[in-house]
Amino acid sequence: MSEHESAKSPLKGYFAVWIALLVGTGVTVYAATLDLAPYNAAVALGIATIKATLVTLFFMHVWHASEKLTKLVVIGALFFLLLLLGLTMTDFATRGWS
Amino acid sequence: MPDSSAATGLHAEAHNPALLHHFAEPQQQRDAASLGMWVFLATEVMFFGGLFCAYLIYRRLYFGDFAAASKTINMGLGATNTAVLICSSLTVVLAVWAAQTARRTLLITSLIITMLLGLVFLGIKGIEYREKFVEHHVPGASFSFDKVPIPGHPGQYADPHHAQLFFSLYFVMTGLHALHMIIGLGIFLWLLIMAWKGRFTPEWHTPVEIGGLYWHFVDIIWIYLFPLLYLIDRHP
Amino acid sequence: MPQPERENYLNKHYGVWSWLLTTDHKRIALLYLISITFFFFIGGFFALLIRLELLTPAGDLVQADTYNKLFTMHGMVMVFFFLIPSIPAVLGNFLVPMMIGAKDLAFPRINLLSWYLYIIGGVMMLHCMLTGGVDTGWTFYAPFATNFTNTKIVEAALAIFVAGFSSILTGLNFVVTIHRMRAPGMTWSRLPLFIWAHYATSIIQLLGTPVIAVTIVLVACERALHLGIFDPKLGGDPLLFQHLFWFYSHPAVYIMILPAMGVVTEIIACFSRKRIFGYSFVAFSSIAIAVFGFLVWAHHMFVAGMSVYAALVFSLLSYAVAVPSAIKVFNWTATLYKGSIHYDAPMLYAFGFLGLFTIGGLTGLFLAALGINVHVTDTYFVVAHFHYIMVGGAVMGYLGGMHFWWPKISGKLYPEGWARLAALIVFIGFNLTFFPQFLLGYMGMPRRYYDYSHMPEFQILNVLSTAGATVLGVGYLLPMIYFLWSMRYGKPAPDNPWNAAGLEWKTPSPPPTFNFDEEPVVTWEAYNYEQLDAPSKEEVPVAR
Amino acid sequence: MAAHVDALYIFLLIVTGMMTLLIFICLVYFAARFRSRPGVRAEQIEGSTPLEVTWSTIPFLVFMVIFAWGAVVYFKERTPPDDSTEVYVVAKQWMWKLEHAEGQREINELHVPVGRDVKLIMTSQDVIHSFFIPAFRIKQDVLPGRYTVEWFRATKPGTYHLFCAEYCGTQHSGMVGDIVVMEPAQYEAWMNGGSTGPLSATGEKVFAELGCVTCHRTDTQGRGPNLQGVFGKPVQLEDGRTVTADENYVRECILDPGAKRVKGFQPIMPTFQGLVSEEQVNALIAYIKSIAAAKPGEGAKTSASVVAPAQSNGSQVQ
Repeated sequence: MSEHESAKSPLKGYFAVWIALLVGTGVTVYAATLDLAPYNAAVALGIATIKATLVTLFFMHVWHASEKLTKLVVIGALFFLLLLLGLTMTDFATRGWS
Repeated sequence: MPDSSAATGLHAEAHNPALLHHFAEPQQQRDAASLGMWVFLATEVMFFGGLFCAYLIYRRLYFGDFAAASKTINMGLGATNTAVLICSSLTVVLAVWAAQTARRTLLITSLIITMLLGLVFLGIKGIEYREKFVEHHVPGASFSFDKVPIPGHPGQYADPHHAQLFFSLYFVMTGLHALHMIIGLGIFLWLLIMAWKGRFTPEWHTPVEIGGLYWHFVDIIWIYLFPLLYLIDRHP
Repeated sequence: MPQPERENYLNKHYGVWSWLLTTDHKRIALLYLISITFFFFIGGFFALLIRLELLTPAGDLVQADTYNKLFTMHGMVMVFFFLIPSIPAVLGNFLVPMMIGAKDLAFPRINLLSWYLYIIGGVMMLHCMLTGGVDTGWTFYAPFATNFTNTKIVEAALAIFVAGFSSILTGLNFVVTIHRMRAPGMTWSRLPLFIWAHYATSIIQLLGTPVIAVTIVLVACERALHLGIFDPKLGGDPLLFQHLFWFYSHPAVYIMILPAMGVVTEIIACFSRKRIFGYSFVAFSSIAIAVFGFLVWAHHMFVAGMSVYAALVFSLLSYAVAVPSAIKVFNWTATLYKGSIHYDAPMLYAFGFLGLFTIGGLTGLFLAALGINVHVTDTYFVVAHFHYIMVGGAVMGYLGGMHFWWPKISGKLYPEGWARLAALIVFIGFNLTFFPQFLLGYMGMPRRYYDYSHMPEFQILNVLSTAGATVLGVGYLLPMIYFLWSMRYGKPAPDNPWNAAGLEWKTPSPPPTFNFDEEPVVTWEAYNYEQLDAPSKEEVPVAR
Repeated sequence: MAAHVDALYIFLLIVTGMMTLLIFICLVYFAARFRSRPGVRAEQIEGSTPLEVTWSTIPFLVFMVIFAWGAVVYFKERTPPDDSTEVYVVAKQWMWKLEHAEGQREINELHVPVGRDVKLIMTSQDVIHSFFIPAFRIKQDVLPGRYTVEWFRATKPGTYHLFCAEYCGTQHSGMVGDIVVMEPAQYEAWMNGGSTGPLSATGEKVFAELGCVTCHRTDTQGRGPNLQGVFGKPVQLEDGRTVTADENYVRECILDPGAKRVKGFQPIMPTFQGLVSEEQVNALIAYIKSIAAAKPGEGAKTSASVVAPAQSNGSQVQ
């Protein structure tokens, strides 16, 4: 894993991501105190997803260090998770339309 | 347990003691280990996925009561916990980098800091649980949640049953997350011992990488738990 | 020709600890074989009691709650402790490394842990059975299981929780092994289809089992603290339980049938001396079944109070998942065309599988059609449908596989005559048991009834079904007897008794501890029967 | 109803029968024709993509036909006609309690006239049951805490089995009953035998007893909304959503008033959860339906005409 690390040490990259994550947390907390009515949940989940992708890509070295298969496993897991959430929602969302 | 595989591994390739007998060369073993961990993390995604699905549906059904219940949880502690976990993710990445570049002191210090941050996280979690216990918000017989207004609907009170539903999901999700955190601490303790004995070399430091992947995953779960559970409806 | 007493995985180490602490995938496979056969006969015994009870309309063999416990335990033991582990854990563990030319699975110690988890789960289930059992049906639906019964649900659920992890770890081991440890030259298109089937099974085991693990955690919390997660009076929704339960339990039926498909593919190719028809289509249909299997779970809930539009969506998707299975059946039949077919015992089981799986699959179409599902769901039609797939498909495949690879596993040949007789008895007994249940189902006899004295007209078919069950019981005893007999008195088996293609036949049987004396290099295509049958080489003595 | 399902069943039987026959003939023929004969070697056939494509698209098209037909039958089966007579069903652990709109109460028996659409509005007091009449090919799970609906029209007089199809405990197999379909004349005779006045009358009595009338008045000064002419029509809620006032909504308002509060009214209605039995909720809903037709301000016409017996009839089994 280490041989094709970028020439200069990746420390700068890690600290940048770290700062971004902390800022993200702050923004989420601040956004929650605003009254965005319907979009509150969407904003919160959006920021959380950005943070999660940051951690996955850089901290877990999915961005450049690992090979195609790891990316496939990550995307596959998310696909099946969305499957579970999405198809269950088809039932609960359409229950009122009798 | 007699490590029969290590003994029989010797005659295969003597120079690397850590190479298990049934792998052709170290790169294959490292790839196998990291693929194994990634696939395990996929099962964990589905494990927490089931909980998120239950939470999503009940939040959609009883939004007002969930908002009222979520308002009683201490947001400040939750935010600090998130920051704590993010810092621990940073120290984990440093540890992995240190193992790659044979910086033994940095490796050991960052492992220790990670474990300390993990303990801080569990401490804050303990304070939160005690707070809930004092306010009788722990689901079960002693649960009481009457006359709590629903945010945004003055005069309307939350239904105690639905609030208990929120708290049972809250305790199950954060409890399982804390359990995974404890397992993570166990792994890092074992990593610390092996690092102390100097077992990790730039060629072979797979356990540190694997431990790092697991820790980052536990952090990602918390990154989603925090907004979903704590920040439903915080505007005044 | 007498085999010189050569060192192999059976006689390399001796003593109890060499078995209980082994990390050799072949020994772990045998450990699984023993524990699975034990649970198979417990489940089978319960099945016989159920059938005996239904001989007479009035419930006079056992009381109501005993009957309820019988069918629940039959369901739980058979599904979680026999069908799900059977082919992957026994034949899969033994053959996956050998077929791809590896010395062992990627994580041998995790493989041993997986067996121990299975045994711990099994012991918990046995203890739960002996101290009162569970009477909720193997599906332990929400309001009844969580609030209206005080039988030992939490203990049975935790047993399944632990056994679930054994299944996850086996899946994990297989995926990593198949990806990382193939012998040089063993490209994906040269892999035997048995490996493709197990790869698809592992995907389901990995992505499905955790969801039922979470459901069990929620049920345990609900029962321990009366939280109301699924209790409608406290705001919970029983349908949510059914969604989470069936999200795993439907793909679980594909965990049970896919390995059997893999076994049958190998057997049909070998005994018709032919390459499989449309190799890539059969391979990708396994993966398609694994992925589509996750889209269709709510066809178990059409009448459960789900919204009409969701039922539409799931019915449509259920038809999409039927197509890959149809492709496989057509390809198997096409493989027989212009082959030179031998009728050894494994081939009889493969024919049995083909016939019964076709009927099972097609009755699935009845159940997926919304209009008919309303009438036939929760009746004996459903019971017959899934027994045709599970017993007609998975168990036939399992027995076929056991016969096909028995020489490789034990180094001994089983008695061919007895084996063909057993195959015939199983086939006849099976059809006699379950075909009448299709008629019973359409006539409207509901499931899980211990006393149908209110509708005596169902008795004749039930008597037929019970008669079939006894024949089936005898049919299952025979293989166990002559397999054990062959361990002691069987003729020693040559390396490749069936002259089959595949890396596992290139090594002596029983194989040495590290499977291959020298590292195999694969230079030939998947099913190269033309090279194997080529007259130029001296004809390998095919044992009869 | 049964005819449609049977037609689809027979169609499917033919299709799958042909498919099974096709495969079995191939199996037997290939097995016999290509037996291994000494000297004859198998011919290696790689496979043919066009053949594969054909035998995956053709079955898929056939499946789509079956799916569409099944969906049509399902929709017809799931949408009860508007004018059907209503029967309230309460499933309890191991018995069916049925209640006609006209007030008859029955246990495990349902008398219906021939040729009339009957709509069953069902709920359960404990676990999930399932109302299954094999002869009419209908089945619908009965869920606790919610109404599920099922309908049928009997075309031939006779007695038909009624089963509980969802496992519900020890006496699950004891929860059987009969649907007695009678000629209209016989039905009328049976009706007069045990009538206790329409369910809506009992509903009106309960409406008064529980003090609902103090807030829900027929004029506009009431603290609660005037319920006349409300049932079946859209209702504007406090948080902006509009909901059609169907059985489930009325039931939720009784048991959990805060959930969907009507626009412009204070949330002072207490919850009746645990204070009111399932039968009383059914009666209240029947009453609110009965005043749906009345114009606001005009006295509820049912209360004047019926002679409400002072005490509910003897046959009520609690």
